Amino acid sequence: MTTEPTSPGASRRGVLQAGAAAALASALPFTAAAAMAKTARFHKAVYDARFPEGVSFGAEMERGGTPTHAIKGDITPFYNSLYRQWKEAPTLIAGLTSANALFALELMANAAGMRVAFRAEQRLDRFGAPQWLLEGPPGLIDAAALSAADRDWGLFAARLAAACPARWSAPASSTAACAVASPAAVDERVTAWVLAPVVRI
Amino acid sequence: MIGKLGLVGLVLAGIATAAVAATPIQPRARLPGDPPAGASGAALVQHGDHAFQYYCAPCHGGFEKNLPGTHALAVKYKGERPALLEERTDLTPEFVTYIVRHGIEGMPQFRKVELSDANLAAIGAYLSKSK
Amino acid sequence: MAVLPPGVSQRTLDAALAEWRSAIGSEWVFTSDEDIYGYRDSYSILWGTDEERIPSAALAPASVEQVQQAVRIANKHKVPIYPVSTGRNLSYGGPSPNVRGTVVLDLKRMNRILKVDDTRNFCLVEPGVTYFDLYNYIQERGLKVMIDLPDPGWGSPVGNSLDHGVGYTWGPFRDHFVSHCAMEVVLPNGELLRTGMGGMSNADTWQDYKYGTGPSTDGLFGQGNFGVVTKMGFWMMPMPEAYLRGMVYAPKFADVIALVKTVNFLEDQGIIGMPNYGSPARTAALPFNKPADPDLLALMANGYPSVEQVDAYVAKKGVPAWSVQLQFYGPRKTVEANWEYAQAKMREAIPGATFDGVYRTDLPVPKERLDEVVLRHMGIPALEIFNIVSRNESHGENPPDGHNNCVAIVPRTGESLMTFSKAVIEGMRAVGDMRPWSPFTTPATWHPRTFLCGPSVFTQRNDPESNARNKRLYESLVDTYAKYGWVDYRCTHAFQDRVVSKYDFNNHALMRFHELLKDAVDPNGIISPGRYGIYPRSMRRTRA
Amino acid sequence: MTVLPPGVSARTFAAAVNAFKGIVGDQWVFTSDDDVFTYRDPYSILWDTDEERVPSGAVAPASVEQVQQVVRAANKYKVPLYPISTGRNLSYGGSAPNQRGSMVLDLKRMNKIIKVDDYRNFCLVEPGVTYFDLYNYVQDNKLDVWVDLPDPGWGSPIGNALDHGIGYQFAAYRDHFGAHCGMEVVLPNGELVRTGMGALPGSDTWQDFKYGTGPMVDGLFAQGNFGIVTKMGFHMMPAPEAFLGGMMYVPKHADIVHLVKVVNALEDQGLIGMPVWSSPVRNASFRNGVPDPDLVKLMADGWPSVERIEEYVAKKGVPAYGVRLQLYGPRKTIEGTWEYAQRKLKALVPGATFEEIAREDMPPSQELVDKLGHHYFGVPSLAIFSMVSRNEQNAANPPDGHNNNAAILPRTGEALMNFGKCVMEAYQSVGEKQTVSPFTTPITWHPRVFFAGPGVRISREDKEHNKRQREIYHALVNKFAEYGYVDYRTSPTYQDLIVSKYSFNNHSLRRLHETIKDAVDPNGIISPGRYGIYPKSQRTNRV
Repeated sequence: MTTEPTSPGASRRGVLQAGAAAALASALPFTAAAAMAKTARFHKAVYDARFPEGVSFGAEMERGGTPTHAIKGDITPFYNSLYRQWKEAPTLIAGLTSANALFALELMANAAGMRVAFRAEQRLDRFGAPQWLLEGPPGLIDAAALSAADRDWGLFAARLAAACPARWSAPASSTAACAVASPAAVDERVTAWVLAPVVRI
Repeated sequence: MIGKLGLVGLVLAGIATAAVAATPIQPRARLPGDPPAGASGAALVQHGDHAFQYYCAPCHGGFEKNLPGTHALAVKYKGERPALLEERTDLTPEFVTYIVRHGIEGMPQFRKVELSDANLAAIGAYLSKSK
Repeated sequence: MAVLPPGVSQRTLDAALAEWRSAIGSEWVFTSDEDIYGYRDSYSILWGTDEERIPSAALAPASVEQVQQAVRIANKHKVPIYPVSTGRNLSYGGPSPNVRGTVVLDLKRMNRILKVDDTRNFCLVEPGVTYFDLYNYIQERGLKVMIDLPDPGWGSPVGNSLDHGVGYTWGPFRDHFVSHCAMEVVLPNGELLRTGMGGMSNADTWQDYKYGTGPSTDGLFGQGNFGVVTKMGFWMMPMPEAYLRGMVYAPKFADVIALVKTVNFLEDQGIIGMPNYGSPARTAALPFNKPADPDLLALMANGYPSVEQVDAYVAKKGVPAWSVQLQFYGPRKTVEANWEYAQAKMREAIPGATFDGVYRTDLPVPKERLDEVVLRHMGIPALEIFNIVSRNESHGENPPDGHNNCVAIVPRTGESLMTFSKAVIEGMRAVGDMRPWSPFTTPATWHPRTFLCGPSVFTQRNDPESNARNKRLYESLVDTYAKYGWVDYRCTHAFQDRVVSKYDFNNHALMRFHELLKDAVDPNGIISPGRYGIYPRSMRRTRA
Repeated sequence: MTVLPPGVSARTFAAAVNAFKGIVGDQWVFTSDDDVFTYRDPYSILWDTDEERVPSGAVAPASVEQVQQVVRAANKYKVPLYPISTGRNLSYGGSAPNQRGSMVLDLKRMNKIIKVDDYRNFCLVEPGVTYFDLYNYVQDNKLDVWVDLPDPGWGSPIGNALDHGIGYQFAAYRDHFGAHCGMEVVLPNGELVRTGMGALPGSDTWQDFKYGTGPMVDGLFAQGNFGIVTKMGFHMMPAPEAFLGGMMYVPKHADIVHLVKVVNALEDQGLIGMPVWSSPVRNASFRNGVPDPDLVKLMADGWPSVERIEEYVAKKGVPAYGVRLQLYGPRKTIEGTWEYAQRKLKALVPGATFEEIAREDMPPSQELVDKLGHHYFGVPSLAIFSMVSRNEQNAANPPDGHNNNAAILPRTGEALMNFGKCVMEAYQSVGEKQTVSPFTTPITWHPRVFFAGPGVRISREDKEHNKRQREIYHALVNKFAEYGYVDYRTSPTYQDLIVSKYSFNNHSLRRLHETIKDAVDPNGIISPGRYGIYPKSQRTNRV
């Protein structure tokens, strides 16, 4: 199959090693995303206002001129706001929500011709420390992994999202992990993501 | 604007809601077994009474108004004979058997599996006993 | 990972694919790894194993005629196909087929809402229509009907009903197969069938009368593999004037007998919508995301506790043993009177019953009050349930990707609730699962005349060992249930053979009858082989 | 009159009879003329003709095992069996088979009430149990449930449900097949099947959950010929606290559209039992069946316009339509609902009028059931026969029976306003000069549709009369079909014709039934011809 490692254990180790590397590199600035933010044309962005990361993610999106939609857990109102649009055509959207909210939205988006182009999901590492698990196009993930983990993750995730290509053409080929400074609600697996229209090649 | 029917309805409503002494529903008779083998005389008549109440009274009884068998016979005989079979003095077991097994007008015939020969004989005995 | 249908060569599959491409367009025939990935069951407990039910390809026809052609091609090449409506049947297989290699027939593109009538209160829809679609259609037109829908609402009324799926409002509507009225079906030979009044082309009663004249075959197509349903009608509830809900609490463990009897009485007279059972004592015993109450561990330490022991525990916790939320739909005065009557009945039946949590609103729920209600109880589609899907355990490092429900059909009595936990504990301990469990079982009442009880097991895509362990647990639960006369009403592919094997009256006479019908109606076995244990002759193995 | 099954020699038949006697005992196999007579359909429109569906005999097993053995013997000798429960399905064939010469399999002796549960509100019965028996059982055991029953109540819950029969209370109960839960069936090969949870040994939910896990085959056994049902469960309603009967009248013909809409909304919310429709203006238009001269005039020049009908209604000075709402439930609830119903109708029809005609705590009094009808209260009765047996109206010439002809109509006022036209055209097509009124009132046994249509009367003596009535019946069925209407149930005489109307995609539904028939009953021994389904060897002369 494609994106899913056939040997989960081995791949997981790889991911953890990347995470360690990322933590070491946390002092490096991440400027590329900020530069590219203006080029992104999100139709809308959604954030979960229960998470501090969500609030700063939303604020950053608004600064970039993207209309935002705040939710509290339930993704339904956001989906409802896209229902008509998705009957016509897929859209480029971004969000910072729980993983479960994304799971639900992703399946709806798949049916409407979109795929997850970028995903940063909060999890615990095997020592119980929170980390971000990144997945996306190589350029973006490499840049992110080399950048700081020890900062405002909502803001950082918004910039990463903005740097994500606006069209999806292939499954995520790069993964990495970064340590998280201040875990929010790990139970809900806070996740930043981009859903992009599919371009068939 | 309320029709004639409506006015009748109103009057009846008055009665119903005034809760005049309400009569409980008449209980239905219970399924009888066959009469004991060799039953005759009073015992057979008594069993026939039970069998009649179960098999026949729902149409030919007098426990409610307008039961169809009783009503049909009232219309048919116009008072020449009693409408209630249980008040008749001219019935023979043979006649009862014939009607039950052949049916008449809206009344269907009855099968041995549902009304046994033995119960039918008992009903015949009950209806033909001297009143 | 090349997967083939059983007994089908790559060459035959390719020949069939070529014909399908010309029949429905090559862009609607999916074979790439990336596309097939979308047809994998994200909740599969077999994820990544050789047993995972991965399709070899998927087809997405746009019309009934294309479905007929696709079916005829499948017959010609003897390549099995597995129809899905929206493929959202998560925990029950999702978009994946029963048998690995089966080609998925994805009906998502057939998504027309053909009619919603609020004089006769029904709808007629195609399989690709979602509850969201139906809801939006009704809102746009201001129609005065309420949908009964499952949670989440992204699924298809057709697909949900055909898996004996359920909703949350009033009894006659929340059993979605019962509330259906007639269907259009492409038979395994490609013939088009309309059931009930649909058999009469000019009848305007297709969605009003189920039976037509003669026998009714609809039942074969729910949880069956006798055809591809392409249209289906459903009865709907006229929008009631008002809604009222209230909570009832019963203090003692054994009060559940009288509680259930009273709720049954209200339900079967059509007085209430779906009752929601709860147990404050269980919440105290197994608090969310916290360790189990030590008193509970002590209570359960020496075998299943007696009623007296449980009541002593409940008394110590100082909370009611049971609760039930009653919901009323109807005219304003009617719902008030019904709630008053329900309380009177409860007081009569349960000394010490208490009541609170009364909430009233007119219907449809005004926009500004939507936060105050549970959307699914109001027929409003939501994805909200994904908020809580995996929050009922502390997941730590490796949170689950999904779950498989193991929900058994249990008699609608208090007695069965008082003993159900015993079976679960037996099932768990049999496979060495020592997690704490409470004696307080609260049922789902989706199907109005029966209780559905049982835990879910979690699935984890990157942890085959956890999946294998949970699979053993699930199987152990199914086996234990069967000893008590209980069995799952619905389950994912991985467990269907085992579950249906429990229906073994007269040497599996019912299954043998299904097989007789299967051989007659689908001699090549091309529709959904293996669905709910029904295989074509060529694949019929020794029965479990 | 000795009749043999088609294609069966006297010798084979005699061998089969012997085999049956060996299974059930000599006294429970009936082949004498006298005994066979009792199995004839007393309401047969084919009475005493060569086409009458006279059986060759009857066999009455006492147990499931005997049924299985009889079926196996029937397979051996290829003697077709026609199972009946109590054989009281009058107007729909009674105890006679679909096909002349079939042997009746009389299940009347299997009459156990296996369970009535008023905690979970269901019953489980055998085919020979009658509604009287079930009612008595409930009374004797002081159970807190009502029986939903048809009128008359002498029939079998099983037989009634298997013919898509009906009752009179809440929708969820009065569709008797809809209210069934679980069955036991002897298949045509003699195998015993239990459906739903009955297939799970040790299960106590056979009468609670219909489906089991996997497909549901129950639908095949109603109005079908795929097996012999030997046990069946039914959901029952807990006894309600009180009853309220309320009449609602609308003044004009076209008001029926609104009245139907309001009643549908009440019905589909489960607020009422079966609504009872009436038309005061129609009642005022006939005296002893003879139409009023004004009505004859109205109908003289073809179907009248709505305006002309309204003029006629206004002249008669009575409401065009009425409906009786029957509310069951807690005292205050039914009051609230009655008030709501009036409010809803007033909003659409300002001239509507209302009367409460009864309000009583349950169980009902004798006075109440006498006034409104036993069947609305789950009390079995045969009183309905006073309408079809000899009475004041037919005193001179009482009928020997009747054949109902009830078509399925959409549940709209528009359908009712047009239905008379359909009947009138049917009568005209066979030169029948009856005056039809434009005021059709439906029966709503099956809760989501209307049934309407005139029946025909039967005579045992007058074959010409029967022939003529049959022509009329056929004309009605054919005309119904042009309008998209068809009978929900009918006597074997008309089943082929009626089933032929379900012709979508070259009768694909019937072809599916036939595919199943051939698989399940290859020898065609169960009820050949029932609702148009014949074994392969007999599919020659389809309508």
